[in-house]
Amino acid sequence: MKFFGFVVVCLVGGLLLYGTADFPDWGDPDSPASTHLSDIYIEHAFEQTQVPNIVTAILADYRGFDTMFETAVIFCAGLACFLLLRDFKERKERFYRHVPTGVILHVKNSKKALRVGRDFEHIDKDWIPSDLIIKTVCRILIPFIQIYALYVVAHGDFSPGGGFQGGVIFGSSLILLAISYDLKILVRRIKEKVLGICAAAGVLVYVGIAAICMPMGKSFLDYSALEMFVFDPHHVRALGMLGVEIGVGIAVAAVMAIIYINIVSEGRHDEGL
Amino acid sequence: MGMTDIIPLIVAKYNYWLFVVLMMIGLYAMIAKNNLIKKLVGMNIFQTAIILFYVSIGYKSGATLPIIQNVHEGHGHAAIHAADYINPLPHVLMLTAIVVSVATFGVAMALAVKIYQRYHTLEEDELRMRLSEK
Amino acid sequence: MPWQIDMIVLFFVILCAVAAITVKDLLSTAILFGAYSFMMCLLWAVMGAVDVAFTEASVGAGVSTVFFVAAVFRTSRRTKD
Amino acid sequence: MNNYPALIVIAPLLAALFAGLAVWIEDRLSYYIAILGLAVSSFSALKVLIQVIESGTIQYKMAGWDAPVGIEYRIDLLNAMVLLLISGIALFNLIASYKNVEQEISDRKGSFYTIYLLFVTGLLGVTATGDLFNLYVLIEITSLTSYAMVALSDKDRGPLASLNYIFIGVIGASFYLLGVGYLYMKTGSLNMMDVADIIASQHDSSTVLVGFILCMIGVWIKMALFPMHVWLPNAYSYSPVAFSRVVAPLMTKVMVYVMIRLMITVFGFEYIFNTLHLSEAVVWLATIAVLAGGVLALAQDNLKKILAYIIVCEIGYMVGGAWLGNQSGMTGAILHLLNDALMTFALFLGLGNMVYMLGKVKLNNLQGLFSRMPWTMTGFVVAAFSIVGVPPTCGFFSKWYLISGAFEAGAYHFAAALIISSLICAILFFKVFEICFFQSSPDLQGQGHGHKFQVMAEAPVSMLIVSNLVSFSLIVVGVFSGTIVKTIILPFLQGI
Repeated sequence: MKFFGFVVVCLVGGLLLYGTADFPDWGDPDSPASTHLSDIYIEHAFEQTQVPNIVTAILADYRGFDTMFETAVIFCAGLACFLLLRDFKERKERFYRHVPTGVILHVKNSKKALRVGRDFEHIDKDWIPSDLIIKTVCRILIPFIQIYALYVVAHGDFSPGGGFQGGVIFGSSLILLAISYDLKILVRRIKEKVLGICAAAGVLVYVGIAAICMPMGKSFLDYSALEMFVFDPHHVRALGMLGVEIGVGIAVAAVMAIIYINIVSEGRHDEGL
Repeated sequence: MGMTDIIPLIVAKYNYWLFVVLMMIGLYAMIAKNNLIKKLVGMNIFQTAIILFYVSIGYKSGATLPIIQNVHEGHGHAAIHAADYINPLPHVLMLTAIVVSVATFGVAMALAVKIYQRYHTLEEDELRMRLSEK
Repeated sequence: MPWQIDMIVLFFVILCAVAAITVKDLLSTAILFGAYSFMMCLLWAVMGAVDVAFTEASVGAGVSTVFFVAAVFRTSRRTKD
Repeated sequence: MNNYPALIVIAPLLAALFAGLAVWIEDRLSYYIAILGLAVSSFSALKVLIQVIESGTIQYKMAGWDAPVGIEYRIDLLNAMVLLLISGIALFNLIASYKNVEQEISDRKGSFYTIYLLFVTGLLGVTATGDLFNLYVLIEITSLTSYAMVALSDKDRGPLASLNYIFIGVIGASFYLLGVGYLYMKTGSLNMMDVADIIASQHDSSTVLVGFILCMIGVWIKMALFPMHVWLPNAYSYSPVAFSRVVAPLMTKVMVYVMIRLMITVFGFEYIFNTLHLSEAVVWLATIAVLAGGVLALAQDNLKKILAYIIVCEIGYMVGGAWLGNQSGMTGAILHLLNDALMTFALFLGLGNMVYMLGKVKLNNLQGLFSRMPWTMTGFVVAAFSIVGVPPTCGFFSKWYLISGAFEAGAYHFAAALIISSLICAILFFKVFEICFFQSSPDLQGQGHGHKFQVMAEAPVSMLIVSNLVSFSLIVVGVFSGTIVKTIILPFLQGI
């Protein structure tokens, strides 16, 4: 296999290098890629969409159709992970910790479950006492991370960022909660059902905003059809983009959490990092 | 050809050559590595190398970030020159490509976990042995 | 933009890539992979692709690495190559 | 405003999302949502096809932006036909699949239908789009959904087959993306028509050449052309039957469509056949693919795998036909694209019925099938005849065009391969029929009823109706082949 790999790599690499012979220089301002469509976008994006970040303008408007499917890809990944790993059977073995004394009990028969309350808590198999410093720091950090995520979504029109990045950051704040405390706390706070609905609903916000334009007499995704719904018709495209970015953010945050929870608990949603 | 001629040539093209090298590292890992997770890492290197390639296409010397400056000051739209801003289109395409690659990566990781649940190994030769035993 | 910076970062990117696929422990691979993604993100930031760099920083160096560690946690660190 | 072109793709996408929401409310709802979505999509596709035949190519601007700046849907005769084919097959398969899904994945029905709809959305989008990058994103949707499906069914080997499929699929899609990047480097555009206009003046550029080769290799990997076919048999035989019935006829055909689209619209015959001199090599590759697919099919003992290798063989037909470089060859390839999708669908419908009733479809499980499942077998026999190329089934006519194209081009080896592979298919299917017809089922034989009467154990009516309807359509399409060629394919080829 190593030899075969080497031969394939040499062949493909040779082909690719042969192709680079005719490339324009790196950073050449007069290369076809930097002059043909790029100029149209740079010169007209702000005037047509009122969004200073040209990348966002192209992402959510000129090529918003791509981005819609990109969100669908993310939804699909979340669904695939759920479908592949989710296992509704409960583990047979359980571990409990007697809180006042710290004694750990190993219950092998799932029918003899202990009642979890003030005396006993349900713990993971590889349980280690959680660190006070990590817990406290994360508890302080998580709200700020989430606010930052919202800022990234909302400010995507003016600065780098947007729905996808914001969604990932929000999702990682949820993951941080699971890592610093316990997976059970995350699963208890945000039910699987909520995550599942958010993932589909986020994409639906995008497709919905895009589809409403059709009965309004414009083509799919043409935000200018939404003028009557917004308070500021001059910025209708920017507002439409904000709407779809929020949808993307919701979907991405939910999917990131779904993937993480399913991988780390092997689909059982009970214990994990 | 003296040194003065070679350096501009290298400067003009090295980015593309190194992207090919990086991509081939990924491809080699995908084909030749035995461990499935290593192969996945190779896959990701392969994909990011393509993203690097696209981002390199978009680079324009002497230009700045593709975010229009001073929008709140100037009321007219006259002041925007295409030569001042980097080509934004490859960036948009690559945002999509990154999303696609992370989606694939997540699904692949889920599969790796599932394979391990079943066979308790991620080495390809051992997997092949387990499969032929049945 | 000085191409020297680009070249140095690119060198580190390739170094991290080679290290990530040769090291014989999957948890180390995960960390090197995170480093690789972050170097890549720097490279793109140098080339002015701030949006892409931002995404890579949050996805490649962030969430992907977390998925990776989670998967290694549920499988094994052992690898033959 | 004529919104039908967008509706073809959007209706299944919306349905997928609603089905994904319905999972959390009531699982059964998702099936009806799926039916509704695909019905709307098929209806729109029919409308669009009629419009295109009447008034020519339709352009639909997404978000209202003009072509090279925004993404456009550009629907001409070829993709209008393929769109109707995809949405129709997806709809009929869904009708036939209700019971299969109940049987195989009853606990995750809702998620299954969601994934199914997303997959169909991807296929439809790939076919409708006029933008090179949009094509990539949609290919990824179809791939991601099929990875999930392959891993789902067969608990034992599924995940490993799926992971290998991911590796190959990612390489294929990445090569395509890289090819698009090389083209973008030289053109600065992503719209197919626009790219075609610009590269018309850059035929001697090595970058365009490498871009072309990369795109082709990517598409070939995705369509499982012979040396790159390894993923296909495993992937198709491990996925749930309701899914393999749609992925087997459509996935590879859509990739063939992409290849033809790239050849005709983006690069142009002038570039491919006059500037490059690759066509002979590719026709040889196709010849080898045809023969190898046939031989490998002979070596299998599982009906699912046999059918999978027949697909590998059929792909060789279409690739070879498209690369012959003459009108008959291209006509044959396009007609075969339509016919082969229908034939494979009919075969897999029969297979689905068998899987539903028997569970396993190794060849020795099939004994006595003619008396047990006569209706299923009727449909299956017609489909098999069509694969072999018996007139008046449609398989005959497309093979006729392909062979005459091969003679025109002087590619006698390709013509010979076509005929040999038809013979191989004939042998193969008669082997299957022999088992199904003459050997009676062992577990029933020993029961000592005195007479050789066997209990009929037929699949549910909904499945039978669909499978026989599709098999009947093979004959109808065969009879009307001339009309299809005259109203759709020839005007399309002349309009280039």
